[in-house]
Amino acid sequence: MTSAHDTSVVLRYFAWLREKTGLNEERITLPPGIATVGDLLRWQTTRGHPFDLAFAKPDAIRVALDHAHAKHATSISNAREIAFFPPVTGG
Amino acid sequence: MTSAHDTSVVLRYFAWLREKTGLNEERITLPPGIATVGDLLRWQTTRGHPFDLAFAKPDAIRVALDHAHAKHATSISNAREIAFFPPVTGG
Amino acid sequence: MAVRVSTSDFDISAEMARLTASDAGIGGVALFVGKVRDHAHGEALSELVLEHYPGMTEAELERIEAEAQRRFKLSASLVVHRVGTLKPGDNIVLVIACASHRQNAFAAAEFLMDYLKTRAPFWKKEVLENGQARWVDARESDDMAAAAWESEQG
Amino acid sequence: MAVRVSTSDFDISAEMARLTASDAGIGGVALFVGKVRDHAHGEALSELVLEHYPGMTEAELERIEAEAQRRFKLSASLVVHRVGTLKPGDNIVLVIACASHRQNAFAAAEFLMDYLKTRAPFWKKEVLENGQARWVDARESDDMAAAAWESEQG
Repeated sequence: MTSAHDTSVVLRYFAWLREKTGLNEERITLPPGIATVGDLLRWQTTRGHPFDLAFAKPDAIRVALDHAHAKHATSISNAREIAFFPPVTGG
Repeated sequence: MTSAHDTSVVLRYFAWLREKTGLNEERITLPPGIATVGDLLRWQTTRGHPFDLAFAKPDAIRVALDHAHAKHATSISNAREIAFFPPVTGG
Repeated sequence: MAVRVSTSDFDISAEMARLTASDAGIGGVALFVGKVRDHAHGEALSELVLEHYPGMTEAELERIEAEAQRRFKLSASLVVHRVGTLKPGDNIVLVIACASHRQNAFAAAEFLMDYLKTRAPFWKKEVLENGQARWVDARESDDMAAAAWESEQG
Repeated sequence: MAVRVSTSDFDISAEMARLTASDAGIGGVALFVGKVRDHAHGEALSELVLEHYPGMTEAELERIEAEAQRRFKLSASLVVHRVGTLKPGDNIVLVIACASHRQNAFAAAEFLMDYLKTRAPFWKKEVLENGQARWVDARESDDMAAAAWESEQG
Protein backbone atom coordinates (compact mmCIF):
# COMPACT_ATOMS: atom_id res chain seq x y z
CA MET A 1 0.00 0.00 0.00
CA THR A 2 1.12 3.52 -0.86
CA SER A 3 0.35 6.02 1.91
CA ALA A 4 -0.41 9.69 1.33
CA HIS A 5 3.10 10.54 2.52
CA ASP A 6 4.90 8.01 0.36
CA THR A 7 7.45 9.94 -1.70
CA SER A 8 8.61 6.97 -3.74
CA VAL A 9 8.33 6.94 -7.52
CA VAL A 10 8.27 4.16 -10.05
CA LEU A 11 11.03 4.36 -12.65
CA ARG A 12 10.45 2.45 -15.89
CA TYR A 13 12.90 1.57 -18.65
CA PHE A 14 12.22 0.70 -22.28
CA ALA A 15 14.05 -0.63 -25.35
CA TRP A 16 17.85 -0.40 -25.03
CA LEU A 17 17.55 1.42 -21.70
CA ARG A 18 15.71 -1.60 -20.36
CA GLU A 19 18.40 -3.88 -21.75
CA LYS A 20 21.34 -1.79 -20.53
CA THR A 21 19.96 -1.26 -17.02
CA GLY A 22 18.65 -4.81 -16.81
CA LEU A 23 15.47 -3.34 -15.28
CA ASN A 24 11.88 -3.16 -16.43
CA GLU A 25 11.00 -0.97 -13.49
CA GLU A 26 11.98 -0.13 -9.93
CA ARG A 27 10.31 1.67 -7.04
CA ILE A 28 12.64 4.14 -5.46
CA THR A 29 12.72 7.19 -3.17
CA LEU A 30 14.76 9.86 -4.92
CA PRO A 31 17.41 11.73 -2.94
CA PRO A 32 16.67 15.40 -2.23
CA GLY A 33 17.74 18.07 -4.72
CA ILE A 34 16.37 16.45 -7.86
CA ALA A 35 14.04 19.08 -9.28
CA THR A 36 13.98 18.54 -13.04
CA VAL A 37 14.15 15.78 -15.58
CA GLY A 38 17.70 16.92 -16.34
CA ASP A 39 18.66 16.54 -12.64
CA LEU A 40 17.23 13.05 -12.68
CA LEU A 41 19.26 12.05 -15.76
CA ARG A 42 22.45 13.36 -14.15
CA TRP A 43 21.65 11.49 -10.93
CA GLN A 44 21.25 8.24 -12.89
CA THR A 45 24.89 8.50 -14.06
CA THR A 46 26.00 8.61 -10.40
CA ARG A 47 24.43 5.26 -9.52
CA GLY A 48 27.36 3.19 -10.74
CA HIS A 49 27.25 0.23 -13.08
CA PRO A 50 25.18 -0.27 -15.25
CA PHE A 51 23.46 3.10 -14.89
CA ASP A 52 26.60 5.11 -15.63
CA LEU A 53 26.86 3.52 -19.07
CA ALA A 54 23.12 3.44 -19.81
CA PHE A 55 22.80 7.17 -19.08
CA ALA A 56 26.15 8.30 -20.48
CA LYS A 57 24.43 10.20 -23.32
CA PRO A 58 21.46 12.00 -21.76
CA ASP A 59 20.63 13.83 -25.00
CA ALA A 60 19.76 10.46 -26.56
CA ILE A 61 17.24 9.72 -23.81
CA ARG A 62 13.59 10.74 -23.67
CA VAL A 63 11.62 10.96 -20.43
CA ALA A 64 7.91 10.73 -19.70
CA LEU A 65 6.24 11.89 -16.46
CA ASP A 66 3.01 10.02 -15.68
CA HIS A 67 2.57 8.98 -19.34
CA ALA A 68 3.31 12.40 -20.84
CA HIS A 69 6.44 13.49 -22.70
CA ALA A 70 8.64 15.87 -20.70
CA LYS A 71 11.57 18.06 -21.68
CA HIS A 72 14.85 17.95 -19.74
CA ALA A 73 13.96 21.28 -18.12
CA THR A 74 10.56 20.07 -16.92
CA SER A 75 10.00 19.86 -13.15
CA ILE A 76 9.38 16.32 -11.94
CA SER A 77 7.31 17.74 -9.04
CA ASN A 78 4.58 15.23 -8.19
CA ALA A 79 5.21 12.60 -10.87
CA ARG A 80 4.46 9.06 -9.62
CA GLU A 81 5.78 7.20 -12.67
CA ILE A 82 8.83 8.31 -14.61
CA ALA A 83 9.90 6.48 -17.76
CA PHE A 84 13.21 6.50 -19.61
CA PHE A 85 13.47 5.48 -23.25
CA PRO A 86 15.23 6.18 -26.56
CA PRO A 87 13.52 8.30 -29.25
CA VAL A 88 10.47 6.41 -30.41
CA THR A 89 10.49 4.41 -33.65
CA GLY A 90 6.97 3.10 -34.17
CA GLY A 91 4.69 3.37 -37.19
CA MET B 1 -17.39 -2.33 -93.38
CA THR B 2 -15.15 0.72 -93.29
CA SER B 3 -13.01 1.03 -96.43
CA ALA B 4 -9.54 2.56 -96.45
CA HIS B 5 -11.01 5.65 -98.10
CA ASP B 6 -13.88 6.05 -95.64
CA THR B 7 -13.60 9.55 -94.21
CA SER B 8 -16.46 9.17 -91.75
CA VAL B 9 -15.94 9.61 -88.03
CA VAL B 10 -17.87 8.41 -85.01
CA LEU B 11 -19.10 11.22 -82.76
CA ARG B 12 -19.95 10.26 -79.19
CA TYR B 13 -21.85 12.20 -76.54
CA PHE B 14 -21.79 11.81 -72.75
CA ALA B 15 -23.64 13.07 -69.66
CA TRP B 16 -25.77 16.16 -70.37
CA LEU B 17 -24.48 16.37 -73.94
CA ARG B 18 -25.89 12.90 -74.54
CA GLU B 19 -29.18 13.97 -72.99
CA LYS B 20 -29.41 17.30 -74.84
CA THR B 21 -28.51 15.85 -78.25
CA GLY B 22 -30.55 12.71 -77.65
CA LEU B 23 -27.64 10.77 -79.14
CA ASN B 24 -25.21 8.24 -77.72
CA GLU B 25 -23.23 8.26 -80.94
CA GLU B 26 -23.51 8.87 -84.67
CA ARG B 27 -21.36 8.04 -87.68
CA ILE B 28 -20.94 11.06 -89.92
CA THR B 29 -18.80 12.44 -92.73
CA LEU B 30 -17.72 15.92 -91.70
CA PRO B 31 -18.01 18.74 -94.23
CA PRO B 32 -14.72 20.16 -95.55
CA GLY B 33 -13.04 23.03 -93.70
CA ILE B 34 -13.17 21.57 -90.20
CA ALA B 35 -9.54 21.50 -89.10
CA THR B 36 -9.59 21.83 -85.32
CA VAL B 37 -11.65 20.82 -82.31
CA GLY B 38 -12.79 24.46 -82.14
CA ASP B 39 -14.01 24.31 -85.75
CA LEU B 40 -15.95 21.17 -84.92
CA LEU B 41 -17.64 22.77 -81.91
CA ARG B 42 -18.68 25.78 -84.02
CA TRP B 43 -20.00 23.46 -86.75
CA GLN B 44 -22.15 21.63 -84.18
CA THR B 45 -24.02 24.87 -83.43
CA THR B 46 -24.95 25.16 -87.14
CA ARG B 47 -26.76 21.81 -87.24
CA GLY B 48 -30.03 23.18 -85.91
CA HIS B 49 -32.07 21.78 -83.05
CA PRO B 50 -31.04 20.23 -80.65
CA PHE B 51 -27.35 20.77 -81.48
CA ASP B 52 -27.57 24.57 -81.42
CA LEU B 53 -28.66 24.50 -77.78
CA ALA B 54 -26.41 21.60 -76.70
CA PHE B 55 -23.31 23.36 -78.08
CA ALA B 56 -24.29 26.94 -77.22
CA LYS B 57 -21.49 27.21 -74.65
CA PRO B 58 -18.44 25.59 -76.26
CA ASP B 59 -16.16 26.59 -73.35
CA ALA B 60 -18.18 24.25 -71.10
CA ILE B 61 -17.50 21.31 -73.43
CA ARG B 62 -14.53 18.96 -73.43
CA VAL B 63 -13.47 16.93 -76.45
CA ALA B 64 -11.48 13.70 -76.77
CA LEU B 65 -9.90 12.47 -80.01
CA ASP B 66 -9.51 8.69 -80.12
CA HIS B 67 -9.70 8.40 -76.31
CA ALA B 68 -7.28 11.24 -75.54
CA HIS B 69 -8.13 14.71 -74.21
CA ALA B 70 -7.77 17.46 -76.83
CA LYS B 71 -7.71 21.25 -76.57
CA HIS B 72 -9.94 23.40 -78.73
CA ALA B 73 -6.92 24.34 -80.85
CA THR B 74 -5.93 20.71 -81.50
CA SER B 75 -6.14 19.47 -85.10
CA ILE B 76 -8.69 16.69 -85.55
CA SER B 77 -6.61 15.33 -88.45
CA ASN B 78 -7.03 11.56 -88.56
CA ALA B 79 -9.23 11.00 -85.52
CA ARG B 80 -11.71 8.15 -86.01
CA GLU B 81 -13.69 8.68 -82.82
CA ILE B 82 -14.47 12.09 -81.40
CA ALA B 83 -16.24 12.47 -78.07
CA PHE B 84 -18.03 15.46 -76.56
CA PHE B 85 -18.66 15.75 -72.81
CA PRO B 86 -18.81 18.17 -69.87
CA PRO B 87 -15.86 18.54 -67.49
CA VAL B 88 -15.40 15.22 -65.70
CA THR B 89 -16.69 14.70 -62.16
CA GLY B 90 -15.56 11.23 -61.09
CA GLY B 91 -13.69 10.14 -57.99
CA MET C 1 -0.19 -1.76 -61.67
CA ALA C 2 -3.85 -2.12 -62.55
CA VAL C 3 -6.97 -0.10 -63.26
CA ARG C 4 -10.52 -1.40 -63.28
CA VAL C 5 -14.01 -0.05 -63.96
CA SER C 6 -16.71 -2.05 -62.25
CA THR C 7 -20.40 -2.02 -61.43
CA SER C 8 -19.77 -4.07 -58.27
CA ASP C 9 -18.16 -3.14 -54.96
CA PHE C 10 -14.53 -3.84 -54.06
CA ASP C 11 -12.98 -5.62 -51.06
CA ILE C 12 -10.23 -3.35 -49.78
CA SER C 13 -8.44 -6.01 -47.71
CA ALA C 14 -8.40 -8.49 -50.60
CA GLU C 15 -7.21 -5.89 -53.11
CA MET C 16 -4.42 -4.77 -50.80
CA ALA C 17 -3.33 -8.32 -50.01
CA ARG C 18 -3.14 -9.14 -53.74
CA LEU C 19 -1.17 -5.96 -54.46
CA THR C 20 1.43 -6.42 -51.72
CA ALA C 21 1.82 -10.21 -51.87
CA SER C 22 4.63 -10.23 -54.40
CA ASP C 23 6.89 -7.54 -52.95
CA ALA C 24 8.16 -7.67 -49.37
CA GLY C 25 10.09 -4.44 -49.94
CA ILE C 26 6.86 -2.49 -49.52
CA GLY C 27 6.91 -0.51 -46.26
CA GLY C 28 4.02 1.91 -46.78
CA VAL C 29 0.61 1.56 -48.38
CA ALA C 30 -1.65 4.61 -48.77
CA LEU C 31 -5.27 4.01 -49.69
CA PHE C 32 -8.18 6.26 -50.48
CA VAL C 33 -11.85 5.37 -50.69
CA GLY C 34 -14.39 7.84 -52.05
CA LYS C 35 -17.95 7.30 -50.86
CA VAL C 36 -21.42 8.55 -51.77
CA ARG C 37 -22.55 11.20 -49.27
CA ASP C 38 -26.18 11.27 -48.16
CA HIS C 39 -26.69 14.89 -49.10
CA ALA C 40 -25.87 17.33 -51.90
CA HIS C 41 -26.07 21.11 -51.46
CA GLY C 42 -28.22 20.60 -48.37
CA GLU C 43 -30.69 18.25 -50.08
CA ALA C 44 -31.12 14.59 -49.18
CA LEU C 45 -29.58 12.38 -51.87
CA SER C 46 -31.39 9.30 -53.09
CA GLU C 47 -28.99 7.95 -55.75
CA LEU C 48 -25.77 8.80 -57.50
CA VAL C 49 -25.59 7.63 -61.12
CA LEU C 50 -22.10 7.26 -62.57
CA GLU C 51 -21.62 7.35 -66.31
CA HIS C 52 -18.28 6.81 -68.03
CA TYR C 53 -16.64 6.51 -71.45
CA PRO C 54 -15.67 2.85 -71.90
CA GLY C 55 -12.31 2.55 -73.59
CA MET C 56 -11.16 6.08 -72.86
CA THR C 57 -11.68 5.60 -69.12
CA GLU C 58 -9.27 2.68 -68.96
CA ALA C 59 -6.78 4.43 -71.28
CA GLU C 60 -6.83 7.61 -69.19
CA LEU C 61 -6.56 5.78 -65.86
CA GLU C 62 -3.59 3.84 -67.21
CA ARG C 63 -1.88 7.06 -68.28
CA ILE C 64 -2.47 8.59 -64.84
CA GLU C 65 -1.21 5.47 -63.09
CA ALA C 66 1.92 5.31 -65.28
CA GLU C 67 2.69 8.94 -64.41
CA ALA C 68 2.26 8.24 -60.67
CA GLN C 69 4.54 5.21 -61.00
CA ARG C 70 7.19 7.35 -62.73
CA ARG C 71 7.02 10.22 -60.22
CA PHE C 72 6.81 8.26 -56.98
CA LYS C 73 8.65 4.99 -57.72
CA LEU C 74 5.71 2.86 -56.68
CA SER C 75 6.11 -0.85 -56.04
CA ALA C 76 2.47 -1.42 -56.96
CA SER C 77 -0.75 0.51 -57.42
CA LEU C 78 -4.43 0.04 -58.13
CA VAL C 79 -7.35 2.20 -59.20
CA VAL C 80 -10.89 0.79 -59.08
CA HIS C 81 -13.81 3.03 -60.04
CA ARG C 82 -17.44 2.03 -59.89
CA VAL C 83 -20.10 2.98 -62.43
CA GLY C 84 -23.88 2.61 -62.50
CA THR C 85 -26.38 3.50 -59.81
CA LEU C 86 -25.03 3.92 -56.28
CA LYS C 87 -26.69 4.68 -52.94
CA PRO C 88 -25.55 6.90 -50.03
CA GLY C 89 -22.76 5.14 -48.14
CA ASP C 90 -21.69 3.11 -51.18
CA ASN C 91 -18.04 3.10 -52.22
CA ILE C 92 -17.26 4.97 -55.46
CA VAL C 93 -13.51 4.75 -55.92
CA LEU C 94 -10.51 2.92 -54.46
CA VAL C 95 -6.93 4.03 -54.94
CA ILE C 96 -3.97 2.11 -53.49
CA ALA C 97 -0.32 3.17 -53.72
CA CYS C 98 2.49 0.96 -52.39
CA ALA C 99 6.03 2.25 -51.87
CA SER C 100 9.08 1.64 -49.71
CA HIS C 101 8.26 4.60 -47.48
CA ARG C 102 5.11 6.44 -46.47
CA GLN C 103 5.84 9.83 -48.04
CA ASN C 104 5.82 8.47 -51.60
CA ALA C 105 2.80 6.27 -50.90
CA PHE C 106 0.78 9.24 -49.58
CA ALA C 107 1.88 11.60 -52.36
CA ALA C 108 1.04 9.03 -55.04
CA ALA C 109 -2.43 8.34 -53.65
CA GLU C 110 -3.20 12.08 -53.59
CA PHE C 111 -1.78 12.53 -57.08
CA LEU C 112 -3.88 9.64 -58.41
CA MET C 113 -7.05 11.11 -56.89
CA ASP C 114 -6.32 14.68 -58.06
CA TYR C 115 -5.70 13.54 -61.64
CA LEU C 116 -8.54 11.04 -61.68
CA LYS C 117 -10.94 13.79 -60.60
CA THR C 118 -9.94 16.12 -63.43
CA ARG C 119 -9.00 13.76 -66.29
CA ALA C 120 -10.77 10.38 -66.07
CA PRO C 121 -14.03 10.46 -68.07
CA PHE C 122 -16.62 9.83 -65.37
CA TRP C 123 -19.73 11.93 -64.78
CA LYS C 124 -21.96 11.96 -61.72
CA LYS C 125 -25.68 12.61 -61.75
CA GLU C 126 -27.33 13.29 -58.40
CA VAL C 127 -30.88 12.07 -57.91
CA LEU C 128 -32.43 13.82 -54.91
CA GLU C 129 -35.11 12.44 -52.64
CA ASN C 130 -37.41 15.20 -53.87
CA GLY C 131 -37.21 13.61 -57.33
CA GLN C 132 -34.96 16.19 -58.97
CA ALA C 133 -31.92 15.00 -60.88
CA ARG C 134 -28.90 17.05 -61.91
CA TRP C 135 -25.44 16.56 -63.31
CA VAL C 136 -22.70 17.43 -60.83
CA ASP C 137 -20.64 20.50 -61.74
CA ALA C 138 -16.88 20.18 -61.88
CA ARG C 139 -15.18 21.86 -58.90
CA GLU C 140 -12.64 24.56 -59.54
CA SER C 141 -10.74 23.38 -56.44
CA ASP C 142 -10.17 20.01 -58.13
CA ASP C 143 -8.67 21.71 -61.19
CA MET C 144 -6.36 23.70 -58.94
CA ALA C 145 -5.31 20.58 -57.02
CA ALA C 146 -4.37 18.84 -60.26
CA ALA C 147 -2.68 21.95 -61.67
CA ALA C 148 -0.49 22.21 -58.55
CA TRP C 149 1.25 18.97 -59.52
CA GLU C 150 2.14 20.40 -62.96
CA SER C 151 4.61 22.82 -61.45
CA GLU C 152 6.30 20.05 -59.44
CA GLN C 153 8.98 17.59 -60.54
CA GLY C 154 8.85 16.78 -64.28
CA MET D 1 -12.52 7.88 -32.60
CA ALA D 2 -10.51 4.94 -31.35
CA VAL D 3 -6.97 3.76 -30.75
CA ARG D 4 -5.88 0.20 -30.16
CA VAL D 5 -2.66 -1.68 -29.41
CA SER D 6 -2.79 -5.29 -30.45
CA THR D 7 -0.63 -8.36 -30.92
CA SER D 8 -2.92 -9.63 -33.66
CA ASP D 9 -3.45 -8.44 -37.23
CA PHE D 10 -6.28 -6.12 -38.33
CA ASP D 11 -8.89 -6.49 -41.05
CA ILE D 12 -8.87 -3.23 -43.01
CA SER D 13 -12.26 -3.75 -44.69
CA ALA D 14 -13.97 -4.61 -41.42
CA GLU D 15 -12.39 -1.68 -39.56
CA MET D 16 -13.38 0.75 -42.27
CA ALA D 17 -16.94 -0.59 -42.50
CA ARG D 18 -17.34 -0.21 -38.72
CA LEU D 19 -15.94 3.33 -38.80
CA THR D 20 -18.12 4.62 -41.63
CA ALA D 21 -21.35 2.75 -40.80
CA SER D 22 -22.81 5.44 -38.58
CA ASP D 23 -22.17 8.53 -40.70
CA ALA D 24 -23.37 8.79 -44.31
CA GLY D 25 -21.92 12.31 -44.55
CA ILE D 26 -18.46 10.80 -45.03
CA GLY D 27 -17.23 11.37 -48.59
CA GLY D 28 -13.53 10.57 -48.26
CA VAL D 29 -11.59 7.95 -46.31
CA ALA D 30 -7.80 8.00 -46.30
CA LEU D 31 -6.01 4.93 -44.94
CA PHE D 32 -2.39 4.09 -44.32
CA VAL D 33 -0.89 0.70 -43.61
CA GLY D 34 2.72 0.37 -42.49
CA LYS D 35 4.33 -3.01 -43.22
CA VAL D 36 7.48 -4.86 -42.22
CA ARG D 37 10.04 -4.68 -45.05
CA ASP D 38 12.17 -7.73 -45.80
CA HIS D 39 15.44 -5.85 -45.50
CA ALA D 40 17.14 -3.28 -43.30
CA HIS D 41 20.22 -1.33 -44.41
CA GLY D 42 20.81 -3.92 -47.15
CA GLU D 43 20.60 -6.91 -44.80
CA ALA D 44 17.87 -9.55 -44.94
CA LEU D 45 15.45 -9.11 -42.07
CA SER D 46 14.19 -12.10 -40.11
CA GLU D 47 11.94 -10.48 -37.50
CA LEU D 48 10.83 -7.10 -36.25
CA VAL D 49 10.13 -6.95 -32.51
CA LEU D 50 7.87 -4.12 -31.37
CA GLU D 51 8.00 -2.97 -27.76
CA HIS D 52 5.73 -0.31 -26.30
CA TYR D 53 4.81 1.45 -23.05
CA PRO D 54 1.36 0.21 -22.02
CA GLY D 55 -0.74 3.02 -20.63
CA MET D 56 1.32 5.83 -22.12
CA THR D 57 0.90 4.43 -25.64
CA GLU D 58 -2.87 4.64 -25.48
CA ALA D 59 -2.78 8.05 -23.77
CA GLU D 60 -0.41 9.46 -26.40
CA LEU D 61 -2.33 7.99 -29.34
CA GLU D 62 -5.53 9.48 -27.96
CA ARG D 63 -3.87 12.89 -27.65
CA ILE D 64 -2.64 12.66 -31.26
CA GLU D 65 -6.06 11.54 -32.51
CA ALA D 66 -7.85 14.35 -30.64
CA GLU D 67 -5.49 16.89 -32.22
CA ALA D 68 -6.14 15.44 -35.70
CA GLN D 69 -9.87 15.55 -35.04
CA ARG D 70 -9.61 19.20 -34.03
CA ARG D 71 -7.46 20.28 -36.97
CA PHE D 72 -9.20 18.36 -39.75
CA LYS D 73 -12.84 18.08 -38.60
CA LEU D 74 -12.85 14.32 -38.93
CA SER D 75 -16.10 12.37 -38.89
CA ALA D 76 -14.28 9.32 -37.55
CA SER D 77 -10.76 7.96 -37.16
CA LEU D 78 -8.86 4.90 -36.04
CA VAL D 79 -5.30 4.03 -35.11
CA VAL D 80 -4.32 0.39 -34.63
CA HIS D 81 -0.68 -0.46 -33.84
CA ARG D 82 0.68 -3.94 -33.46
CA VAL D 83 3.26 -5.03 -30.89
CA GLY D 84 5.23 -8.22 -30.39
CA THR D 85 7.21 -10.21 -32.95
CA LEU D 86 6.38 -9.55 -36.61
CA LYS D 87 7.68 -11.05 -39.85
CA PRO D 88 8.49 -9.41 -43.22
CA GLY D 89 5.24 -8.58 -45.02
CA ASP D 90 3.26 -8.33 -41.77
CA ASN D 91 1.17 -5.25 -41.10
CA ILE D 92 2.48 -2.94 -38.35
CA VAL D 93 0.11 -0.01 -38.21
CA LEU D 94 -3.27 1.05 -39.59
CA VAL D 95 -4.51 4.63 -39.66
CA ILE D 96 -7.94 5.60 -41.00
CA ALA D 97 -9.27 9.16 -41.31
CA CYS D 98 -12.84 9.86 -42.46
CA ALA D 99 -13.98 13.31 -43.55
CA SER D 100 -16.51 14.99 -45.82
CA HIS D 101 -13.87 15.62 -48.47
CA ARG D 102 -10.64 14.00 -49.52
CA GLN D 103 -8.22 16.83 -48.70
CA ASN D 104 -8.95 16.70 -44.96
CA ALA D 105 -8.93 12.90 -44.94
CA PHE D 106 -5.49 12.75 -46.59
CA ALA D 107 -4.03 15.52 -44.43
CA ALA D 108 -5.30 13.88 -41.24
CA ALA D 109 -3.90 10.45 -42.15
CA GLU D 110 -0.47 11.99 -42.84
CA PHE D 111 -0.65 14.04 -39.64
CA LEU D 112 -1.54 10.95 -37.59
CA MET D 113 1.38 9.01 -39.06
CA ASP D 114 3.88 11.86 -38.65
CA TYR D 115 2.95 12.37 -35.01
CA LEU D 116 2.66 8.68 -34.22
CA LYS D 117 6.20 8.16 -35.56
CA THR D 118 7.69 10.84 -33.33
CA ARG D 119 5.53 10.74 -30.18
CA ALA D 120 3.86 7.36 -29.59
CA PRO D 121 6.08 5.18 -27.35
CA PHE D 122 6.88 2.25 -29.62
CA TRP D 123 10.35 0.89 -30.30
CA LYS D 124 11.45 -1.43 -33.08
CA LYS D 125 14.18 -4.01 -32.83
CA GLU D 126 15.40 -5.56 -36.05
CA VAL D 127 16.52 -9.18 -35.97
CA LEU D 128 18.55 -9.95 -39.09
CA GLU D 129 18.86 -13.30 -40.80
CA ASN D 130 22.57 -13.31 -39.88
CA GLY D 131 21.48 -13.41 -36.23
CA GLN D 132 22.34 -9.83 -35.32
CA ALA D 133 19.75 -7.74 -33.50
CA ARG D 134 19.66 -3.96 -33.19
CA TRP D 135 17.30 -1.24 -32.04
CA VAL D 136 16.13 0.96 -34.91
CA ASP D 137 17.42 4.55 -34.79
CA ALA D 138 14.91 7.38 -34.95
CA ARG D 139 14.92 9.11 -38.35
CA GLU D 140 15.62 12.82 -38.46
CA SER D 141 13.25 13.06 -41.45
CA ASP D 142 10.40 11.89 -39.22
CA ASP D 143 11.14 14.64 -36.71
CA MET D 144 11.13 17.20 -39.50
CA ALA D 145 7.83 15.88 -40.90
CA ALA D 146 6.19 16.24 -37.48
CA ALA D 147 7.77 19.64 -36.85
CA ALA D 148 6.38 20.93 -40.16
CA TRP D 149 2.85 20.63 -38.74
CA GLU D 150 3.78 22.80 -35.74
CA SER D 151 4.06 25.90 -37.92
CA GLU D 152 0.68 25.25 -39.54
CA GLN D 153 -2.77 26.16 -38.26
CA GLY D 154 -3.06 26.31 -34.47
